[in-house]
Amino acid sequence: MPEITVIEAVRAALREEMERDPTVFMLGEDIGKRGGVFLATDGLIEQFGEERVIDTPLAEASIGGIALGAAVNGMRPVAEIEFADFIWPAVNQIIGEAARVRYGTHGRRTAPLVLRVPYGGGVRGGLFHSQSIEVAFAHQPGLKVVAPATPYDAKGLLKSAIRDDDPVIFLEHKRTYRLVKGDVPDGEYTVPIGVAEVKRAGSDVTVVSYGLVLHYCLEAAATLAEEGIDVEVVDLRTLRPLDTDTVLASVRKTSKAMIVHEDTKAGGIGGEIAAVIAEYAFEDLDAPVMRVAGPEVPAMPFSPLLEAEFMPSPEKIAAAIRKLAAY
Amino acid sequence: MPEITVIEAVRAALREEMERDPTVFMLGEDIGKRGGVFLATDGLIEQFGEERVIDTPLAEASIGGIALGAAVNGMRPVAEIEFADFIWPAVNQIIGEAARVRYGTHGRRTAPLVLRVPYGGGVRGGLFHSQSIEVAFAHQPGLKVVAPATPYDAKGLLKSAIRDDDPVIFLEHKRTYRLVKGDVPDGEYTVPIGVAEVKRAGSDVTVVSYGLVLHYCLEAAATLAEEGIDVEVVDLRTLRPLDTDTVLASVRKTSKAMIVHEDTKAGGIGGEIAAVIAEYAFEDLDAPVMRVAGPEVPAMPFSPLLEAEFMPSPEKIAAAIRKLAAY
Amino acid sequence: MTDADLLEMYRTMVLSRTLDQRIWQMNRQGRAAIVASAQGHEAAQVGAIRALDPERDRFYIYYRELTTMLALGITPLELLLGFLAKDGEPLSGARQFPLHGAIDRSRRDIVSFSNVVATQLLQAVGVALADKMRGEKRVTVAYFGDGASSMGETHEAMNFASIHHLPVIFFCENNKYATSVPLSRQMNIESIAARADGYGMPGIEIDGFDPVAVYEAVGAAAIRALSGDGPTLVEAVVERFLPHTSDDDDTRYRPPEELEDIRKFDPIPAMEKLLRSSGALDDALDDEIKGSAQKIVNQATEDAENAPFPEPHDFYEQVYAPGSPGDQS
Amino acid sequence: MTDADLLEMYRTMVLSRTLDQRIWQMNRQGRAAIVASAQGHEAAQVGAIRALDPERDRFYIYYRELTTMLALGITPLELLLGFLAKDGEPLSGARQFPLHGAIDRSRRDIVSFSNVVATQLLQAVGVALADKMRGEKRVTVAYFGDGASSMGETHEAMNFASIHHLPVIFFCENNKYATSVPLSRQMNIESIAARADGYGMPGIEIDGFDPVAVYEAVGAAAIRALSGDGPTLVEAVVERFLPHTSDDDDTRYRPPEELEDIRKFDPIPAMEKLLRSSGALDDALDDEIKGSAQKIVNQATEDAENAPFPEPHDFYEQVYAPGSPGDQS
Ligand SMILES: Cc1ncc(C[n+]2csc(CCOP(=O)(O)OP(=O)(O)O)c2C)c(N)n1
Ligand SMILES: Cc1ncc(C[n+]2csc(CCOP(=O)(O)OP(=O)(O)O)c2C)c(N)n1
Ligand SMILES: [Mg+2]
Ligand SMILES: [Mg+2]
Repeated sequence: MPEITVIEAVRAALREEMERDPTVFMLGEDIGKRGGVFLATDGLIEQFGEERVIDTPLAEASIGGIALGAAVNGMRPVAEIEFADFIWPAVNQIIGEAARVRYGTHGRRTAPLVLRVPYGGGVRGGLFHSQSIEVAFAHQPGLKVVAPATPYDAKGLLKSAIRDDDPVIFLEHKRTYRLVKGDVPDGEYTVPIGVAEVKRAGSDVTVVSYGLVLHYCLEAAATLAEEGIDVEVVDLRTLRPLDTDTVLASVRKTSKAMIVHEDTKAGGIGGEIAAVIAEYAFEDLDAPVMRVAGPEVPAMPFSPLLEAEFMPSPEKIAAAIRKLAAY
Repeated sequence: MPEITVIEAVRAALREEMERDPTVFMLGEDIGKRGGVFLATDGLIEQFGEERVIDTPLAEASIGGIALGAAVNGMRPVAEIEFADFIWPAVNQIIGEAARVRYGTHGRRTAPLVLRVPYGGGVRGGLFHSQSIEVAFAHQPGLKVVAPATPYDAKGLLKSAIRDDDPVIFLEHKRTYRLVKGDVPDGEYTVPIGVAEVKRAGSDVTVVSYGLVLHYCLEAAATLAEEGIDVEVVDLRTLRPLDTDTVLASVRKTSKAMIVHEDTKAGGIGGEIAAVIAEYAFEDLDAPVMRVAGPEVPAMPFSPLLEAEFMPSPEKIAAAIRKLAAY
Repeated sequence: MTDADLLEMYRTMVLSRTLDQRIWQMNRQGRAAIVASAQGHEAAQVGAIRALDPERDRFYIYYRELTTMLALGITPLELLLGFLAKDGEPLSGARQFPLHGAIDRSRRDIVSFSNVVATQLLQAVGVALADKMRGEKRVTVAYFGDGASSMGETHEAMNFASIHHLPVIFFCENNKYATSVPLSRQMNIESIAARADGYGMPGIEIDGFDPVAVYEAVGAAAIRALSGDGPTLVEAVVERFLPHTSDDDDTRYRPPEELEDIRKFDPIPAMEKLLRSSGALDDALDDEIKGSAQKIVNQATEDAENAPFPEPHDFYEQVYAPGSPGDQS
Repeated sequence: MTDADLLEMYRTMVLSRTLDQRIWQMNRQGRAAIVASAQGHEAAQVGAIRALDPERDRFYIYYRELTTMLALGITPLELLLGFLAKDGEPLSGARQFPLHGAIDRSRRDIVSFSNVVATQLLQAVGVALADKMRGEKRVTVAYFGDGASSMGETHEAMNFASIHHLPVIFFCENNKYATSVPLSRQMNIESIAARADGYGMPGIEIDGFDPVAVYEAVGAAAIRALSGDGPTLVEAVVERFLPHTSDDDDTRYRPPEELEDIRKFDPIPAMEKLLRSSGALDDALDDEIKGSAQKIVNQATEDAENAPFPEPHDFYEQVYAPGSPGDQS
């Protein structure tokens, strides 16, 4: 099994799906000769031509709305939003329209589109190149929202997303693109949407996370193992629909739960997970459900010390788990 | 104290604030001679002229962006989005920009604007005239989000919103406009942003809610009182920043908590409230934290039986409280 | 255009007007929840469809397209089921407002997902892009009002369609009002068609009371689209004879003289006169056309009123694909 | 325009180029995180400011406005502090990318809140609306690139400004690329100025390498704005001499011949030649201008490098108004 990066996994999934299915095509800004600003589509225009790898004008509403129209008309568009921060002009077409097409036509039309969205911080992106935008989408029934953390999951989930018959928001954490490496088999495989995975088994505390900071949770768990605290780390992988079974099974085992995400806390995904635990695992809980998340400021600042202040880190996470374990 | 409706309270607040402060002006679709589709601005163009009551083109991004520009340049715009369902084209300017102006300029510019947003269902509005849109806004630091349920609160909070130095999303539940009546003093008063209110004191169960269904919770509480279940009903009134003190004080007293909202459940505001309770009132809880909320469908259907299936009702709420009380 | 063509257009216009009046009346009686009337738009709508191929082409309509729907073969009963939110409604299972949803594709490609103004334009462009990619020769028509021209998405749709020479007709029914906002507060120009230049496509303004003029303009646009030359903006200038919807009161914002003026010319009697003067229509035929419209609408009304409301048994269906993650049905 | 005016423009252009080269070099050495260069845009930017009043007018810029900033009196040191994200940076307290935030209003009304392309246009229109409501005679200039012309918000901004005759200048620096996407994939027209017609405002395309032509066009637009006649679209055609930003590699998408071609004409040597031929510039003066630019930039570099990064002590400040609900500072 070759070891590759997250961005390589994304690129491989795109290429293989375009080879497999002629209705798959790509649209977005700078995805052609430029190969995408993160090089996710590097080489695709050379292989598939500019008919199937379309450089759009600088217009995100277009990317959302045209992908939607093409999806309704039998294609499987994979659209790229250059940075998650620029997705807002597209939400009218995604949250307002794509999510409701199937329901609002009683199944007479469907929208099998994928919106790939590089998101997240820790990349010196400042206020407008670091955003976490999952909440607005994960709240909308009709959408599926996927957020892989590893190359294996990125490739397998992107293939599932492209083959899915509903609109999928595919969140790629920018900082993982080149940082996170992992084994990925050469052959064909998919990872199912809607299924979380225990990335590390443990008995003392359950930590639920996703994306970049999932890796920080694993780092923290490794540190704490040396201190005798045995942490189970659950990777959500999909944010809608949530795999509450896996989360609850873990909490029932450990009796202590913490949710960790980079996005700001109030109203973040962590609230939903905590609520599910507080409702369905109440009798099993030995301690308050705790959250580690981004601070209540509008976005991540640019200057290095300010950015560090925003980001959850393995140390911050370990400190919080220590407290919970000691409760 | 005269008894008035919610829409009359809104209109009175707008008129009084425009009389008080010449920098307050209004913009939106059909707010001029038409008086707004709900008549919130009825009579204002006659009193203040079309310079201060501006009918915009059909363009929500404009409403958000122009309000923002005017706010940054010393005015206090009060913008109307005709229906919450049409707010998505404006979020780029509101969530992306207005929320970050103060932080991103380190206080060199500010955005004292109000976005009035008629929202919610139960009005035969179908998929695109019934939406609850609070989640995306309540999650964004830099914004304030207000959602009054009564004429008194609507008037007092709208005045506070207009005088506030930060961008405020002011959510008006359409079904309350003419349905809900209440006493409102003639003279000047304001209701503070960020402060919840116990609308009914009780000792057995805490129910946290806001907007239209707050009234359904009160109805359910009245029914249950006859059955010997004493329900405390907390009206959040502000969704950001949350008044967690009032919520927690109530839960510490009753030891049982339920959150009720019309918006769909997964990722709704209820998750955040439940998480706060599960973290900070854990030791006080005698039962799981429960939620009653809209179902996991993309939006509220039009046909009457389908719409009824979506909406929380006093009966559904009472049934859920009965279960919680019996836990 | 033959007399037979003109007569068929006349028949559709009469049927549309008859049905429209019935629906408006039912709303006033509290029997239909909300209605947007097509009265004043009939000539433009019927003329446009005449120039297109209902089986080949794709129709991204908006809420004021009652005549378009009839011209495409959707029946008065089906439409009335929609207005009454009854079971059997063919667009959305009565989940949506009247005229919203989509017709089974096997029958017609008519789509109007949403009430959100102008969203259909970008979607129509995406639809046409897919056709072009597959080499299918079809026209996609994106219908919209003058109000929709102000939306940013409209700009983006026209720009993209023109860059890629897509087979789209942007068909604007300019009735000079976006609800209560007159053209003068919507734009600082006289004609929306003038915007076409800025996208490098042809734009033409025509009298939307003249179905033949509309037919010709749309026909030329269709030829251009099918030849791979790209989109056209067709602006049909019409009048909105009634308030914006049944929830509106146009006397609040339209001066009485204006309200009187706009009713002075009505394309349906005008068409009648034209057909009579050419000898294609006489009293007997006119009576038959009007009488049969009345009969059809009466029967449809009765049937629609007798139909049940849909029960919520399939409430959770079609949120996600059957069997797919998240499916609760 | 006098020789003194031309000389001052030349001085600013030289300073801008010197500083720009330094910043680019610092990025290449890993000392500056991200840089968007103004090289190729200097003449257009300096010409525009020359026609405006820095104290009276309002400037809604975007990220490529290094020369504009210098022409408005922001110092090389201040700008370098921004590029290095250091304490004392005058726009955002180093919370933002270089050139993003706002200058204290008491000094200049320069705003560039965000990296999100085209958002500044609607905001500028709102700013101008406020000025008009208060009867203040000021011009608001909204700067944008060719790429931004595709965004829906740009359409809406121009439309609203024209309806209300607002004192706005839409100043487009068309360098023919939105990152890697050439004009031919952005629009099916040759000139962005041609869109102005569709809004009922004047549009003018000018050579952005000619600062005097830009000065004249912007001057005329300013007179129109101040007279209450409304907005103007000014399109200055320029070249982007360097990749989109320091993160870009333009050889991936620009043919080698093109990359060679665009450097053949450079407005700064051209200006030097012009001034020399009129006798306004000689070797001594030119040496002084270039030498002093070098000295200023060297000193600023040293000072900026020695400045500390801001500590997070005020991290929670300015989320909300001090003392207001939600304030955590
Ligand atoms: C994005 C959006 N904003 C506002 C509305 C509310 N609304 C519905 S129809 C309408 C006016 C539309 O005018 P126009 O496009 O001219 O069509 P017409 O009704 O005149 O045929 C408005 C403002 C909406 N549906 N969508
Ligand atoms: C809404 C939005 N989409 C995408 C981007 C990413 N992006 C930044 S600059 C740019 C190109 C802008 O081109 P143009 O407007 O021509 O300005 P130029 O850089 O050429 O001066 C893109 C695509 C963005 N910042 N905002
Ligand atoms: Mg209209
Ligand atoms: Mg450019």
